[in-house]
Amino acid sequence: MNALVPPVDHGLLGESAAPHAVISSRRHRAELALRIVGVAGLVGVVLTVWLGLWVTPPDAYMGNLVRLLYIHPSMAWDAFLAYGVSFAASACYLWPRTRDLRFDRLAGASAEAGVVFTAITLVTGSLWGRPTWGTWWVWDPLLTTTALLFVLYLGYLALRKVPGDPEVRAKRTAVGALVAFIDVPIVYFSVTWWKSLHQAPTISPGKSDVHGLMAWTMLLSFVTFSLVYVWFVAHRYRLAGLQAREEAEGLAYALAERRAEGGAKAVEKNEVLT
Amino acid sequence: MPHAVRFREAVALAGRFPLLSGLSLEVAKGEVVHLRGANGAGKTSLLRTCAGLIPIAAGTAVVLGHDLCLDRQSLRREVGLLGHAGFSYEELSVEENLAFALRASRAEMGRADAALERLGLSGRVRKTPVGACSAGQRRRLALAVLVARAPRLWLLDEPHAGLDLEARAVVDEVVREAAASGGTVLLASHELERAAALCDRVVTIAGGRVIAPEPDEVLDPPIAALAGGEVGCDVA
Amino acid sequence: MWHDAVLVAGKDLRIEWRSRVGLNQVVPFALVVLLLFGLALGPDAGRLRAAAAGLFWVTVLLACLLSVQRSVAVETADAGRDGLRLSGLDAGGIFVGKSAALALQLLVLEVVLAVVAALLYATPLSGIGLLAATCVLATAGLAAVGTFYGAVAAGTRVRETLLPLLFFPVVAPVVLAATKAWSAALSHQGGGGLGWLGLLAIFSVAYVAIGTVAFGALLEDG
Amino acid sequence: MTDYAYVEAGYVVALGGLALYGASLVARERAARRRIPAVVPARSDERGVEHEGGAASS
Repeated sequence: MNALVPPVDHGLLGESAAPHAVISSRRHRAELALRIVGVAGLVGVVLTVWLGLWVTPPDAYMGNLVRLLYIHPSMAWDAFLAYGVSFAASACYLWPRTRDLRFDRLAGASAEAGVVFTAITLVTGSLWGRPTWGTWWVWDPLLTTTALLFVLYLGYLALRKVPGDPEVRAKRTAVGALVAFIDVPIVYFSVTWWKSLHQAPTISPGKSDVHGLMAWTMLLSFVTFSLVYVWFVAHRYRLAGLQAREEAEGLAYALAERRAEGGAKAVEKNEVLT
Repeated sequence: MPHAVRFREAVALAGRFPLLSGLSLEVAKGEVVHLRGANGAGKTSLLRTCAGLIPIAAGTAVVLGHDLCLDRQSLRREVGLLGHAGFSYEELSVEENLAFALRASRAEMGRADAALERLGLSGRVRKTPVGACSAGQRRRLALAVLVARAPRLWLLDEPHAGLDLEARAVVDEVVREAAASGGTVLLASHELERAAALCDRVVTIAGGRVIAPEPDEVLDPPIAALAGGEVGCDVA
Repeated sequence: MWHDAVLVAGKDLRIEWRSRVGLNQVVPFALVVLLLFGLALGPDAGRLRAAAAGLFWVTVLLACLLSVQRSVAVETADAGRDGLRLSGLDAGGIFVGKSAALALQLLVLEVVLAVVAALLYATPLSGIGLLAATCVLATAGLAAVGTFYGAVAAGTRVRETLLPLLFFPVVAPVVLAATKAWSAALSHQGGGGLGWLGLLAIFSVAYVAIGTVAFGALLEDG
Repeated sequence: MTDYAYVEAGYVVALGGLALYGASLVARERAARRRIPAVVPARSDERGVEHEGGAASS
């Protein structure tokens, strides 16, 4: 049977067909850069924790709670960054000239990281809110928008998991991402307005004057967690590439098998019509 | 001679399963081609691909001048597919379904009555909701839509299946007329004698590819012998 | 496009008229939900009255989900969506047509529900103009998003479960804005509702536009 | 002091969540790499990538 299997082009599903040597050296450089990002992120996290929990002073108004300032806002920032990247990648996929399944993988990778960061944002925000406002949850515009964003992108990830032809799936999810993303400003606007009619805006944390070291620690946290985000997306993207390759390799064999099925039957013509 | 259908090493997929595995086929305009092959060989997939329902994953496919990789939408009004399912709405009557299909494809309404008449759907059946129609009547309706639309490329998937003798004769007549008026026909069928009488050429498909495209295969002895014993194959 | 939209809308409405799924199933379902809300919130008339607008719109949303599923089922009954894809109809036209038919059915449903909600929750319907305008704009948005995500989910084997997950978060602003507008109208503060009408209009216009443009991509390959 | 408990909980959730997700990524990637050679014989660049995949769990 295997003797009948013809060689199948591995470039079938848009995998790069560049010579191996080129791929290898490029891959190695990317690999090195990614590892540097990973190490820098890890060092940054350790530094942020050390500065945040031990070195920086407690705040005059918020006391020790101010230490949450070094993780919570940067998580929220990463979540929004992730959704922005996901949206941009989806738009690139939908635009015919830049249509490439790599953009689809990037969109998925970034959205998944975004959901992780959003979940952490919600939990840390709640942990901050309890001692500050006396309640785990307030219907604050930002909180409400973030929560809706979370479920919106959970839906997007569910849509991505639906099996199907890669191109079909990519187009479907890209359109879904577009629709979801357009919802974000509308949600934010409506929720803000809704709240403004109800009660005075809640105390926004971080209003108190910020100590120099505190500002630097906060800045560090933004850089650090952005690096972590980059590391996540790069790895998730690579994983998606591997999965696509696995699918394509499986496909190459399915194709060969399908052809062999015809080849084998052609030999004994009497069977063709049964 | 310009081609109505030209496939070169076309691959079409359903998820991970290759429906077409590098199929090459050329059909000239005005030709009537009989597609044959075992169940699962790829006949239906080929017809559905020609109708623009299945995207091409690799290779090239051009149907009536439309490249299937680039544009499948504008092809739709020019081809007619008679598939296994009827594409009809159960709640609507036979004539309403026909009218909807014709309006949708911007075809003339003038031929609607004649088409219904011809397929024996002109009496009481005409006002019956499709949900209450028999399988054979639905099949007739699907064919009536095609007859009224008169597409340039006819894609007939087992057109005789499930029909009575009278309607089968109408199918044959329709195919001959389509060919006579310059239409191209791809006819997938297990009824070899019947198809042989209608078609100019036989194309055998197996494993998602054309394996015997040569015209001299038409009267290949083993196949002609088989054709005699093939009558009971119809899925009535 | 308009030719196709009218054709598709007419077809969907005729199917609904024949089958009466909306009338015989969706409307009774919505009435049950209204009753259940009453049971959940207790017999306190004041509390029910305060929540009436919100309960009404959540009920509409749930009924809308059923209507969307029905609208998808009409197309997928016989041969998947091949019929629509083969028909040669313009994708934007299909989207507008199906949305319009869905919106019309929802509007009828809303009228019935509004009357029943007014009785059950002891809330006299005041500011009819604002109530009606809210219904029209909100329904346009719901129908557009519903038709869109109906098509997104239709190509998958998990559409019954996937559709609500995709649909509800996106229409959250519609529920919010429509509820606020209705509350304003019911409490005789019609002026406060006008801004929310604007928001609903923006939402509807945005999603009708996106749907019209992007529906082809979904239908073609979804 | 109770405030500090909230702060600590916040840090644990945030860093724990990130660590868990990072670990899951690395694990999934390794599993995918293990599956691929089963589908097709290893390519010339496979070895290098494999080695880095393991080390990148920083």
